[in-house]
Amino acid sequence: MLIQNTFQKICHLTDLKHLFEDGMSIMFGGFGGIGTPPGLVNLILELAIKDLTLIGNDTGFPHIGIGKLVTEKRAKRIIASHIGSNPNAGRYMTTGELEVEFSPQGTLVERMRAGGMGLGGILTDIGLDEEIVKRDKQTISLGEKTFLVETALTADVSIVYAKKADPFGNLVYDKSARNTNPLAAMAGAVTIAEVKEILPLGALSPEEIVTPGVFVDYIVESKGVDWQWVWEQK
Amino acid sequence: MLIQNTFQKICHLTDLKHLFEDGMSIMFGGFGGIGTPPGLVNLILELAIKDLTLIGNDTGFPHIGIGKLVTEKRAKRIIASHIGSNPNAGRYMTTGELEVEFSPQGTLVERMRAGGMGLGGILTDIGLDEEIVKRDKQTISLGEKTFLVETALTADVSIVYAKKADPFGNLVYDKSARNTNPLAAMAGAVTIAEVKEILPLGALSPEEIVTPGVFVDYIVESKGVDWQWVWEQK
Amino acid sequence: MGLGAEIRHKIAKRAAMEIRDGMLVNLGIGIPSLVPDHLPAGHFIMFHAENGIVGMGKSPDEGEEDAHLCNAGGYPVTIREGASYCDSTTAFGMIRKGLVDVTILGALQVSENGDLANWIVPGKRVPGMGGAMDLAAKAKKVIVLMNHQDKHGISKLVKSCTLPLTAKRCVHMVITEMGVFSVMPGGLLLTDQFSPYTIEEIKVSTEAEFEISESLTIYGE
Amino acid sequence: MGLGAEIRHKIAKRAAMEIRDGMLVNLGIGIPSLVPDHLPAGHFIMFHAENGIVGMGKSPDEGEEDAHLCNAGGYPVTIREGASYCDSTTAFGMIRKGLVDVTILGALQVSENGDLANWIVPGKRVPGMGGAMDLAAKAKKVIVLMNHQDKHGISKLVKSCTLPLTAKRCVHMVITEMGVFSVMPGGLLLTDQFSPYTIEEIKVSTEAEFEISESLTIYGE
Repeated sequence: MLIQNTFQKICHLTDLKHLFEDGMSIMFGGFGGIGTPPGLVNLILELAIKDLTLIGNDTGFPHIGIGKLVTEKRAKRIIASHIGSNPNAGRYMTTGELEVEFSPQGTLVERMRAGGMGLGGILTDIGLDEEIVKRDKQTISLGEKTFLVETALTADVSIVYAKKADPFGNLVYDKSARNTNPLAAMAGAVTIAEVKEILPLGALSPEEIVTPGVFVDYIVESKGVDWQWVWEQK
Repeated sequence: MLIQNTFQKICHLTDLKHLFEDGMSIMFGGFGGIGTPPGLVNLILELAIKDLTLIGNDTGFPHIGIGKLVTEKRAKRIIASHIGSNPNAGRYMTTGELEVEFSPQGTLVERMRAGGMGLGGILTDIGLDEEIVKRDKQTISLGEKTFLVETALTADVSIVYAKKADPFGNLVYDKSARNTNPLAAMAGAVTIAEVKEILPLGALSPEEIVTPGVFVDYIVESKGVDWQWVWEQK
Repeated sequence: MGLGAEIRHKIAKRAAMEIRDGMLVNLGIGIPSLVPDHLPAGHFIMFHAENGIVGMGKSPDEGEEDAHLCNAGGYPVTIREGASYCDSTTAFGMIRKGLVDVTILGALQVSENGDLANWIVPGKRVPGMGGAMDLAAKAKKVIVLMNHQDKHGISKLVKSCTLPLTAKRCVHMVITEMGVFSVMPGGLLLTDQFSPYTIEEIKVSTEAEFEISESLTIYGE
Repeated sequence: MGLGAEIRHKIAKRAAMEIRDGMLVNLGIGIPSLVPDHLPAGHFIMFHAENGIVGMGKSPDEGEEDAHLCNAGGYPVTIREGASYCDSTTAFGMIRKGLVDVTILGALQVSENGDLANWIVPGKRVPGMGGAMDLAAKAKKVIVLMNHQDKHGISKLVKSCTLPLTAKRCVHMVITEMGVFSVMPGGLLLTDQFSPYTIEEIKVSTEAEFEISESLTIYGE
């Protein structure tokens, strides 16, 4: 099927190298590795960049998803809700090699969305009594209630995985691999989508599109995962 | 087609009367009347309730959408971004019969969403310099930037319009009639969906559902609009 | 707006020159809605509507209107290939994040430093700001199309706005029946002059100070 | 958790009695994941996953797993009729708005007044709270399934939690291998006693104070 590259967004992994550098922030879609773009994670590994700030739901597993970058010590800082499935993250945190900012999961995803929506942040009462969440955050009173001020998260580059894209970058996800991808897709200054299939303009129903192409800058076709899932490992 | 009322959500308009009373707040979906549920607006008109607080994008046209309730002086207060298409709203505001709180449109819809998401509010810099927006709102500084604290909006009842529903209340909208409906659907303490078509459980693709049925309490079948659109009026 | 069809289209045509393929563009009502008539056939410009559409196409033929496919003004539209629907939060997320490349809208007043007043005449007309504040504050380029003067002959290009502002220092370009003004760091710059108006006539009709571009373009009738 | 399969299922079965048709239910990992085995066939309970599923069904048959259809623990699931996918903000919106009727989860400690500690052992294990704080604080009913004591024989039902809290005063019911405790305004109430444990044994094994229900249900082996 001939795909017209009308918006000049469709490219190869090798065309993307200039977007990455030491010390940058990268937001990633995915949940326990599911829905994290495998080809883009491998590209970052190959580029040998370091001191990254990684922002996303969790640190995957040691050799699954964003966990690969964590295991290889590419991150100096992580903002996530959970690192339990990747023991390397906990180990590097203990040795001081990795700084971890924990955000309750519902708060984290709203912070990612707020970044994508051009908001300054959101107000929530989750974690108001818990020191590890509250830390030095501002609080605000509205009537009888008190809320934590949770700031928006953005990143230099967002990497996401989707099932289908068209040349404008409209994205459709795959079942629960949607998870945090639509949020990461909006919150990057630059957003790269790795997709299973690229279809011609007009092939996606305008009703089924989850992420409008407006938010997507680059589209690459995926070769699929090169890891075994935990439940496949016998 | 036989539809099982598995979740006891499918009902007739007459079953809903007990949900409405004087002085309550009602959030409505729709944009210029498009996507506002016509049967539910008529039900409220027939119930002769008054002193309502109406929350939604705009006041429709005098005889279109929520405009019917405004024209009939059922509202004592409106929170909206625009009342220009319904001269009655402006007239009653001038005479003091109607209190109007203006919110910039992007802020208004985020406030509606925040209510549906259980958040306290959002931070935005839109309207920070404009007195009619800023009023007595709190501001907050994050680093170099200042933001307005915009509070979440909720309502006693939300009324929305959708194209398709299943018995769980999963909703799919129709083109640009989606507009503010998914937000209103989430923000009501009770949410009523008026829908063009009710389909059996399993008939909607789990990928295409925009509003999960979790947010919907009652489903009624629509008889369609009983007004002429402005562009149809010759 | 009191301008003839020909002049309205002249203004719209000039505005169309500011748009390129791949851009996300939001058009207000009035003259801005004429801009698509002046774009090249086969363009790939994506038009955005605040109610939740990216990729609006031309107006539908009579009898082909769909009440559930309308622009933010409530009038029927169509969509083009690559279009999508979203709820209004996402439509405004695009705006607030600065992804709208160009917004073209009307105005009551524009000041020398680009302040915009386009939504309220206190005591007279208080329709509400709708999406105007979001668009004016956040679009990458804000182009105002308006009559040079109001119906009383008073300049709408002013030293300082007397009406409540929509947003401060947001306007990049103003196009009237007399010409095109760019808002520069130092003030207004006349870049295009529309015949039959002379520089002298434009000066007399304009309260705001403006410089004249060294590469001024002069359009014939 | 150090409990045999039979006891784990006994606890899960008792928890299943708290769920009714039409409820939205979120299950944690461990014993909670056994709860669906004890629900009536043909039920209409909708299971929720934080990653973005409403309406999870049974585990897939071996070989039928789909890596893109997994629960929040990363393990393959299926969906039932009426299911839908959403992004994680919507999944957590359901939680924060209080639409999750029942959440069933594990714990490290529960206090007399319903404080929950289930996510961190300072200096030892700091996995992050994931969605536990949201769920514990906002679900309409929080049911904890846990061993009565830790591996050192120390009661996990405590007067006051010594570990960092997940959320304050959030737990409604605790089910252990010894019985069922409801968190009442005045403190804990033992409502169900599981044989072979005697009231005396339960008292000795429990740091927290508790009352005994006048309508105590006693389950045989």
